[in-house]
Amino acid sequence: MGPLIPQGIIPMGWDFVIALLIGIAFGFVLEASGFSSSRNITGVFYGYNFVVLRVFFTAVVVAMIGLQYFDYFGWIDLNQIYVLPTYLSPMIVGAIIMGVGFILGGFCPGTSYTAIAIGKIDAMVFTGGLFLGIFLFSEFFPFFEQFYYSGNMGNITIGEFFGISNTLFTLIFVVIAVVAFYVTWRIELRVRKNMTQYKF
Amino acid sequence: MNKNYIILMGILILLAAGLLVLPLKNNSKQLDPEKLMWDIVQPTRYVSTDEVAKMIIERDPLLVLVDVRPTEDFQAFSLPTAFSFPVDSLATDDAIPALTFDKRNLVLYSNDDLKSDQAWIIAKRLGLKNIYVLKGGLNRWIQTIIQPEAPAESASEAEFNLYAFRQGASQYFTGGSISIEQGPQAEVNVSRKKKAKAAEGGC
Amino acid sequence: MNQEIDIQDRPKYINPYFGGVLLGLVLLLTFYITGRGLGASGAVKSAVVTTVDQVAPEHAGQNTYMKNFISDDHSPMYNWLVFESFGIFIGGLLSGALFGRIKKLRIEKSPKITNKTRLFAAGIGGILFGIGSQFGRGCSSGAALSGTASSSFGGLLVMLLMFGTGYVVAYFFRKLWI
Amino acid sequence: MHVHELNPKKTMVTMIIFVVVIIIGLVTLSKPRLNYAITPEETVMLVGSEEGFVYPYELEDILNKTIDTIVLVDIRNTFQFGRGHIPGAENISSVELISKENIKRLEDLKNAGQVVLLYANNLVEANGPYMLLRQIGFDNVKVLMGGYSYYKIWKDKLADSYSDDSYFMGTADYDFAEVAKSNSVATNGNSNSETKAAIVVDRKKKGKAAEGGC
Repeated sequence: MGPLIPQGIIPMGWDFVIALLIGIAFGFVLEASGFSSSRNITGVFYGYNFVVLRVFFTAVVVAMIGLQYFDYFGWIDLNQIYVLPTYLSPMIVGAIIMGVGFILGGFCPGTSYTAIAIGKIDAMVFTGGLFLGIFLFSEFFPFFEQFYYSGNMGNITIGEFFGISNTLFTLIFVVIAVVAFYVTWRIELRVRKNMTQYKF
Repeated sequence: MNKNYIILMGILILLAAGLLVLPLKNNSKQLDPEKLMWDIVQPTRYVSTDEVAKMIIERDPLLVLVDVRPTEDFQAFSLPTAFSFPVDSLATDDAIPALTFDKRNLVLYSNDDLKSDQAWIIAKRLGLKNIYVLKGGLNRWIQTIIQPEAPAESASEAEFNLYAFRQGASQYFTGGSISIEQGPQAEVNVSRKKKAKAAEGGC
Repeated sequence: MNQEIDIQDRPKYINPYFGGVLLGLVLLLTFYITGRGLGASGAVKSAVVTTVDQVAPEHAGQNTYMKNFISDDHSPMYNWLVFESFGIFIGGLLSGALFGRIKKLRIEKSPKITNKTRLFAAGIGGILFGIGSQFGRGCSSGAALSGTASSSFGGLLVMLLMFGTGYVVAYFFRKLWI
Repeated sequence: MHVHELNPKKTMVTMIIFVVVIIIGLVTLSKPRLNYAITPEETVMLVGSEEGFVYPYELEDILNKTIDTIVLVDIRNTFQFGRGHIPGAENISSVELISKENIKRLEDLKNAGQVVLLYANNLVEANGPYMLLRQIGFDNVKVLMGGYSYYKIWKDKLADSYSDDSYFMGTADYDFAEVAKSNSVATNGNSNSETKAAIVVDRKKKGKAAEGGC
């Protein structure tokens, strides 16, 4: 029966109301998990706070498992789910640029909105930077238009890429996540011993 | 470490492993055989030649005529606006997208009921909706629309009205509107819907 | 630092795994209702396109990238992601109010750097993120989180490379944070 | 230092709710009672081959009990069946054809090596149920061409129907292109015979009685 809106079960007019409600839930969870603090977020790179990894991996794992069960039960049609298309080389470049931006800015777009909500000036500057960055990208788009569309692999799934079933990949991913949870917990304990407290 | 964490992680791994042991699911969107049988025994899939003639004359935008006869037959003669889709094409992967029209009514026809009925059953099984069969096919089309038989004098007024309509339709399909009659293939300008488009996302 | 006061003062965040499960369920619900995942940078893109379209409509129409997002019948701001991002902001407000984290405007940084440095880094980071998110077809929520959850290979790729790069360059920017 | 709540109690509760939802899903998962045994592609081939069609003249042998591996099944409703049917036929109306008991019966017949010959008033009426049974794996099912209405006319001279072909379906009765071109309004009603003469019917060759597919 799902997804509800593409199937026409919920009329299109509700689209934006639902977007707002989902956004509120998303923002609430982000803020409540501590993503409104850039020092909290970047802790994942220095080993003193792995909250990003924990929240992120748990969320991916829960959603991944849920989607596949729901598909199995016939509650949701995976064929109608938007699978992000893969453009190999632009995505590699983009991810690397984002990685550097992540370390410098200490936010990602979603978390910066919640940080603005609780009054962080750095988050406002970050969002301003985002605006400028996308503007620059559009302005200079003709120079790398060809690159932008290169390496198109279509809506390929992880399972298709590695030649395994998506369910098997889910299991592998869960195991990796659990191992990561354990390892980062040990690391965090060790790093925090040698660290001074920091203000938020 | 809190033992609840161990339980949590255990649950996650179990859930993921559970996905693997689930029996293979019939992943297709094919119609359940029981429902298909239910549809088969209903006569509701048939539309009469008169209805179709009326729809063609009124240029009903919801009508999509599908000729399931072999291509040669289609080229020799076809109903106005029809497009050719031989029964064999149902075996290809393109069948579903090619026959998916948003909220429009597909009417299959062949020489009589048999081939169109068979195509209907397969299309229905493939999960297509809003498909119908032209009752009596082209044979009845000729009998009723192109060469209508005058009712007996004792016939009811309704029958005479029908006959009058058929005579008009006959005129329309043979003499009155050669432009339509002669260029059906050229007019196959059916706006086809692409495969159910996945919702677009983006960040 | 007085340990006692520190415990009183410090913000209480929810258990990260709890946050993760909730976020996963929100994401699942989003997929269930809308058929697509969450996103955030798309709203800024809409804002950029709208601004350029307002200031210099001809220029926006000529730009090969921006014209993809301009349509005649409605403003680019009339977009799912814009509403969703506004929701993220409200959600942040709600949570901040609930846990008492909404305070006067402030800058969060390592004590080793000045406010200026922090803001400069945040701005550069934002610019880089903006550019990167366009190449990557989404940011951390759109590509990495939703993409990976829907088993998209691109999503996994962006997630791994983004965090991987973070680790590689983290050493050079350590002063910003610790 | 930012501190998160360490007690995973709430996490456990949410997780258990999630698991319960999945268990509910598993429990309520409805399994279809019947499954397709052949693919749509194979069905298209089946439709093209017409190997499951039985000619009326082959009934002669069946009714004479020369061939005893065939069970005749009348899939019309009981009322029509009561008004007349082919001798020896049993009545399973098409609506009940795939009920639990009848599927069981069909399976027993299949295991016993019996061929089930369906018929209704005409071929088209029986063709749907025939195709469905074929698709769910009953490859011992066949269908009678012409149906009961044809049988009723020819029942005393079934063997003679070998030379008749009015029960054939799927063929064109007219040369459509010709008929469509002729301005038939003036000649309507009586011109049938004329145009009919011009038909070139490409018709399937009948098999010989001996290899009639039984």
